[in-house]
Amino acid sequence: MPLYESISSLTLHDEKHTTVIFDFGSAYTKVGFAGETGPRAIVASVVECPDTGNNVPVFESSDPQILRRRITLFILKIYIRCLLVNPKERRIVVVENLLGSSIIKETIACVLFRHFEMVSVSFVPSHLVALLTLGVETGLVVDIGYSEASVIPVFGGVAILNAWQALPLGAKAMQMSLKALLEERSSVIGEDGEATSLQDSDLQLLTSQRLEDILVRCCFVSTPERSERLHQNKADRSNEPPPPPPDVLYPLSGERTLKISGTVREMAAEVLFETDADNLCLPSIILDAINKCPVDVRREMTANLVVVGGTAAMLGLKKRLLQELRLQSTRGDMAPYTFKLHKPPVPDNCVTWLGGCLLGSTEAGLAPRSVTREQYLAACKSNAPMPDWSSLVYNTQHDPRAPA
Amino acid sequence: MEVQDILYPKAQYIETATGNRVSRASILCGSQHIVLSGKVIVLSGAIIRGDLANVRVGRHCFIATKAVIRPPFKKFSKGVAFFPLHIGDHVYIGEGSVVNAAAIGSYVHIGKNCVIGRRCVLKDCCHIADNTVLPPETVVPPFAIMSGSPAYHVADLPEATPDLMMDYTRSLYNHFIMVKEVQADKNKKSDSTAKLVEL
Amino acid sequence: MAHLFDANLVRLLCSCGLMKPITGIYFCRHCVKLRCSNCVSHELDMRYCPNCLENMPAPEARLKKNRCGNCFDCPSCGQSLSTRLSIQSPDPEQPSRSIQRKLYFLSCSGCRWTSRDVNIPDQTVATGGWPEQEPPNKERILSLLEHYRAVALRDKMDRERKKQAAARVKKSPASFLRSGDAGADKLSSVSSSLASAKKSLAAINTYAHKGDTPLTSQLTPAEASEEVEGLPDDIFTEPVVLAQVCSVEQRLRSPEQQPSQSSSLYPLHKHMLVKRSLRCRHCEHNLSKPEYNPSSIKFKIQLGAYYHVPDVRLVRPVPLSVGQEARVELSLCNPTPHLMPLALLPFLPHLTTAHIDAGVTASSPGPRFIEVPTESCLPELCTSVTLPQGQLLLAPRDDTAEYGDADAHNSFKDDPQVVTWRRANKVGVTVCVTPEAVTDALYIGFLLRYDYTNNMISASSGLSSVGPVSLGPSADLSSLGSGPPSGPSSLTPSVESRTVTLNVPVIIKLGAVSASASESTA
Amino acid sequence: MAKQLDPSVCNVTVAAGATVCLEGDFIGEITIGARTVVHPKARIIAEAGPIIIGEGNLIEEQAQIINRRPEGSDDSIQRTLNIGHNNVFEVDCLVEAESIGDNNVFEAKSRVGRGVTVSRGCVVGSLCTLTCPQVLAENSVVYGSDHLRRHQHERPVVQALQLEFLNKVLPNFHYLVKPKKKSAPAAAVPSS
Repeated sequence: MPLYESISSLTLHDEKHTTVIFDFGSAYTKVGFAGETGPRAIVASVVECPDTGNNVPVFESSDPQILRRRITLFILKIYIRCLLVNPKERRIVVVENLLGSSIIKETIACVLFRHFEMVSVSFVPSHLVALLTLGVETGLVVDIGYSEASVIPVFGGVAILNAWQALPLGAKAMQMSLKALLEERSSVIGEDGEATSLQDSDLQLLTSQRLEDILVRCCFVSTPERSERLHQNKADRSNEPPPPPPDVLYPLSGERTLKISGTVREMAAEVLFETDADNLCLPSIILDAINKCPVDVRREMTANLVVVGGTAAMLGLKKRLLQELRLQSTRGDMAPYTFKLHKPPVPDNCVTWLGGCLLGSTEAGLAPRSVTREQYLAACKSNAPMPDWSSLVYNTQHDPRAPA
Repeated sequence: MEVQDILYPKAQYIETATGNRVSRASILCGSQHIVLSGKVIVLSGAIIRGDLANVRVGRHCFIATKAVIRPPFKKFSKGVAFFPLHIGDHVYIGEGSVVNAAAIGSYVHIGKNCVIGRRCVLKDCCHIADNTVLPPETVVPPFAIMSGSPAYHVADLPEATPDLMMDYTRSLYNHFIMVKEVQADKNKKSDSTAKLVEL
Repeated sequence: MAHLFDANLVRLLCSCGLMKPITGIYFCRHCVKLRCSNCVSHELDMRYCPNCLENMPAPEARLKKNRCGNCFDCPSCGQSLSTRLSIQSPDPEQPSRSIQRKLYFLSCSGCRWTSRDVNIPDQTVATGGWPEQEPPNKERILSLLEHYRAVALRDKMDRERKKQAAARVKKSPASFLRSGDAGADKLSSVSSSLASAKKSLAAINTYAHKGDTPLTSQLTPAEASEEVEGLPDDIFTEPVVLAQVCSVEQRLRSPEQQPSQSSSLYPLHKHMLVKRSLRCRHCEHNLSKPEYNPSSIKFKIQLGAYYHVPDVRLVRPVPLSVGQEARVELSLCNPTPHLMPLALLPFLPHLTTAHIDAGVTASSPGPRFIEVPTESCLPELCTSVTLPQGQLLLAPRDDTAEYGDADAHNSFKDDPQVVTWRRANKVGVTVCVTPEAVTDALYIGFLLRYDYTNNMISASSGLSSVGPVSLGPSADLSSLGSGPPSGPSSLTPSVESRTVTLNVPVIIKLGAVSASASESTA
Repeated sequence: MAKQLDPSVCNVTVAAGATVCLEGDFIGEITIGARTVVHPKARIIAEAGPIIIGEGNLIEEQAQIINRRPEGSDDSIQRTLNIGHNNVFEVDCLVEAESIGDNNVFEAKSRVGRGVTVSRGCVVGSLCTLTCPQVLAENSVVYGSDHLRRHQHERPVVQALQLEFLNKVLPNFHYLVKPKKKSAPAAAVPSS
């Protein structure tokens, strides 16, 4: 026994130096250690609800108490199942979306400091750190996640915040669209071998995970030309649609097989490119963000597009995005730009995590950006909230009327 | 919730000197190779395959209806063999579960309709949820709750599990009450909710 | 065991305000308080492989990224892979291979995946030797890491220099976000005030900084390209074979590779599990400490509430209907080896909160003690509950009772109004409940007041060298003045053990209440 | 002593070298090939026509092989369920398939419904249900609660050694259905 104890106490001391990097996402959370080349685990952001035993999304609650309880459970689960290190007395980097909810941020800070007694926590903005993975300092960062797509231009390592754009376009929107399309255009083969339209019981089988799986394995983002023709056909059936890609037989259960029609496969992702009531879509908000940048940086922005986030990995999405950007920029009164896309060194859903990791690996770079436990507790006593980038109190010293 | 009474008619069960209560409608193949260590309950329709290899079941175990206990089979470079199957104490094996394990520790709870693959090793204190499939040669560590098909380690059991299991299997035995028998009435409470064992 | 199935029926209110089943609660004998996983600190004791059940020392675990060196998981379904032997017969065409060779490959018994499926060559030894997969772009990421370390170091040196020079540059409002700029901001961040430390939140420019110190590492920035990989040409004509495309789960199992085709799946080293011990945050004593051996189910320290707090259970499900009195039978079980006087008191919210607050002030906070926020998650409780009046005695737990035919009936003079049955260390009591409205789940609550004999040199827990118990105010009866006269007996200190009176709030979920029955019978 | 099957209920033809335990349910025209082993408590029900079981099959206890008549169909239509060689029917599986080729494995508690044609080298995993009419491609594996499919490179191995072992052991413990001498039906006593 003494042997074990001496070993563990020795290493625990050593381990304290390893910073833990969290990248909380609304669908998946990426966790790992500083100094490593990729996250240790990508886990679904769900916890078991102690009352019902069902898995519930961690971050989808507005009640701060429930939110805190879920986040506590979630972080504990990550520590004991994925990281396997003592949670206490550690430095933490949390990659945050600058446009994220401040309640979630406050709660994460509270849980990390109070429940897990962390030494210090640094919140780093995801769009900025994404550029670190490329070694560049200027770029237009488009983060397409589960619930929303957000665009923030970064110039010389500084976010041009007044040019931010966001739309609720992401995997969630695609899943909704896919579900509607399946209901409308696909059939289910039952035990008798007959194909019928989807029943209520089939729709219940189409859970979020199942829709995600169909999107990832069967669907893709079509080309602009085909999409154009599909839309024409939708508006007027006399227009010939392009020949559809092959159907896919997808087993829903042992009894029922879903026949996903080829059109559904290529239409599901169209929701990202269809303009909404305000005439906005994914390419248009990117162009808007560019237009909101100062004139002299726009060219740099278009030549340094960075698309990150789990949804960006969808088959054909990046290509289509570039094509649409080129197409739409010529339509408007924009000057002709060359659009260039960066290719990060890790899969799209880990880019922001790696950015946080690169920052977290530099003790010296991290220290001035962290909040220590003492600072946090002192701030709590004086009822000061966690610093928020959007609050001018933390961003300006001289001119409180500075543009937000 | 406390364990509810289960009543059984005496004629349907054999009670051994060590307190085992074995349904006459259960199938114990090769009974000379089966050891029930005492206070074991085997319900109707359960099958124990002692003909393939030795089966040893510890004290205070409960084998529900239609469960199949079957020593696992292993192929060697020269020939084949069925391995003996050892089950620890205070083990509950749920209805319709198929157990092909090599060893089952003590305080193990196996739910309904599970499939425990060939040569699995279930350590002490683990819980297999209903409708779980453990693929062959899986090792289940102590205090794990396995669930799903194929099974994943979904959660952990509380520290008090050995005592909870002990209490549970003992209550099962104490609430497994023989009817139409004078001596059994001593323990029996007047209880209208008790149900008769399906035979 | 009953608690494992319907764990949420009977719950105790922990001192932090959360409701947990008794198996999820710990009893700190030093603070004399209930604790739960929410309000204790978790410590990882040791890591082990769930397949081979071998301990792995921490430095090795860190080196191997918490994965077992010998055991593998199936990349297709996540189950354990087993090593299979195949004997290669002498090949008549290749005379050099004239003897039999033993070859090993990995195979999954769940989904029948084998290492041969993805063309991993068979190995000649049973364990080890499997080729490892390197993350793509590893060199690039390592050089990025290297680079930013150098940049940060330079930054720090610059800052030190600036600090000495005490140069103060006023910032223009336009660059308000650019806090990484050398000057005022950097300075104030050193002053470690919370607000100013966070000014650099919105901008990260370790890279952009024009430093005075020459940089030791040079990094070529990534080049953007005009072309990206589009759709494969055959996507509009070739059917999708689902078995060849990886599911999300399969991709996320290896975060660094995220294979999209099942032909690039690669065996994964088995992830470790941990044994953890729990420690009370207030007094820093262990509440649970497992033994080191991975297959052991024993604990060196085990202060679960199950061993110290009377176990309350519902005896059987009760049908409930509005306006009709239902008799809910409960069983109470004494887990301790001491005689236990006990009473059920009405659940009074203010008393309960007093109980919690008392705990907060009572414990003397250690030097780095941080209070966990108090939770409140009480459901609405049924108000018309008639609890059994008076005090009852629970016989001590006797492990030998099973073997003898102990007739405990005579030794207790029970009030039949209170005790419906008695068996060994258990008694049955009846609570009358009159539901008032239709609901999916009716909750009742009461305060369990009992005398607990705190025996610090108890052999069973393995605690032999701990100091005397400090009684917090919450353990003091006088703070609960509104208790009924039939309250428990006074403190009876003894030489080796002390008896304290404790109040444990219990919440029971009774189930759904139906509507009509009352009207039809009334 | 001579326990035998009831000839009024079933007509079981057992080839020499097969081991068929008597304790079980046999109904209708059943032919069992050489080296096939049927454990006690199996159920083979040839309701809608004969069941012809090939060589080297392993049928474990509680396994059910049923040639079921679709509900409401004409009694006169006969359908033969052909089962190839070297298949394994594990404990408590329920197989009502259209036809079964060779070298398939039906794992414990799997269910294969009518209208499913099982080709060769397929594995239906534990607790999997396949009732949607389809043809299982060669060497396909169905596993897990999501009924995921895989294609395996090698067929499941033949259980020849296990069959050999069971051939030796089972007669020591169980009454067997005797191989038919010429065409004389086996004398019988109802199975328990």
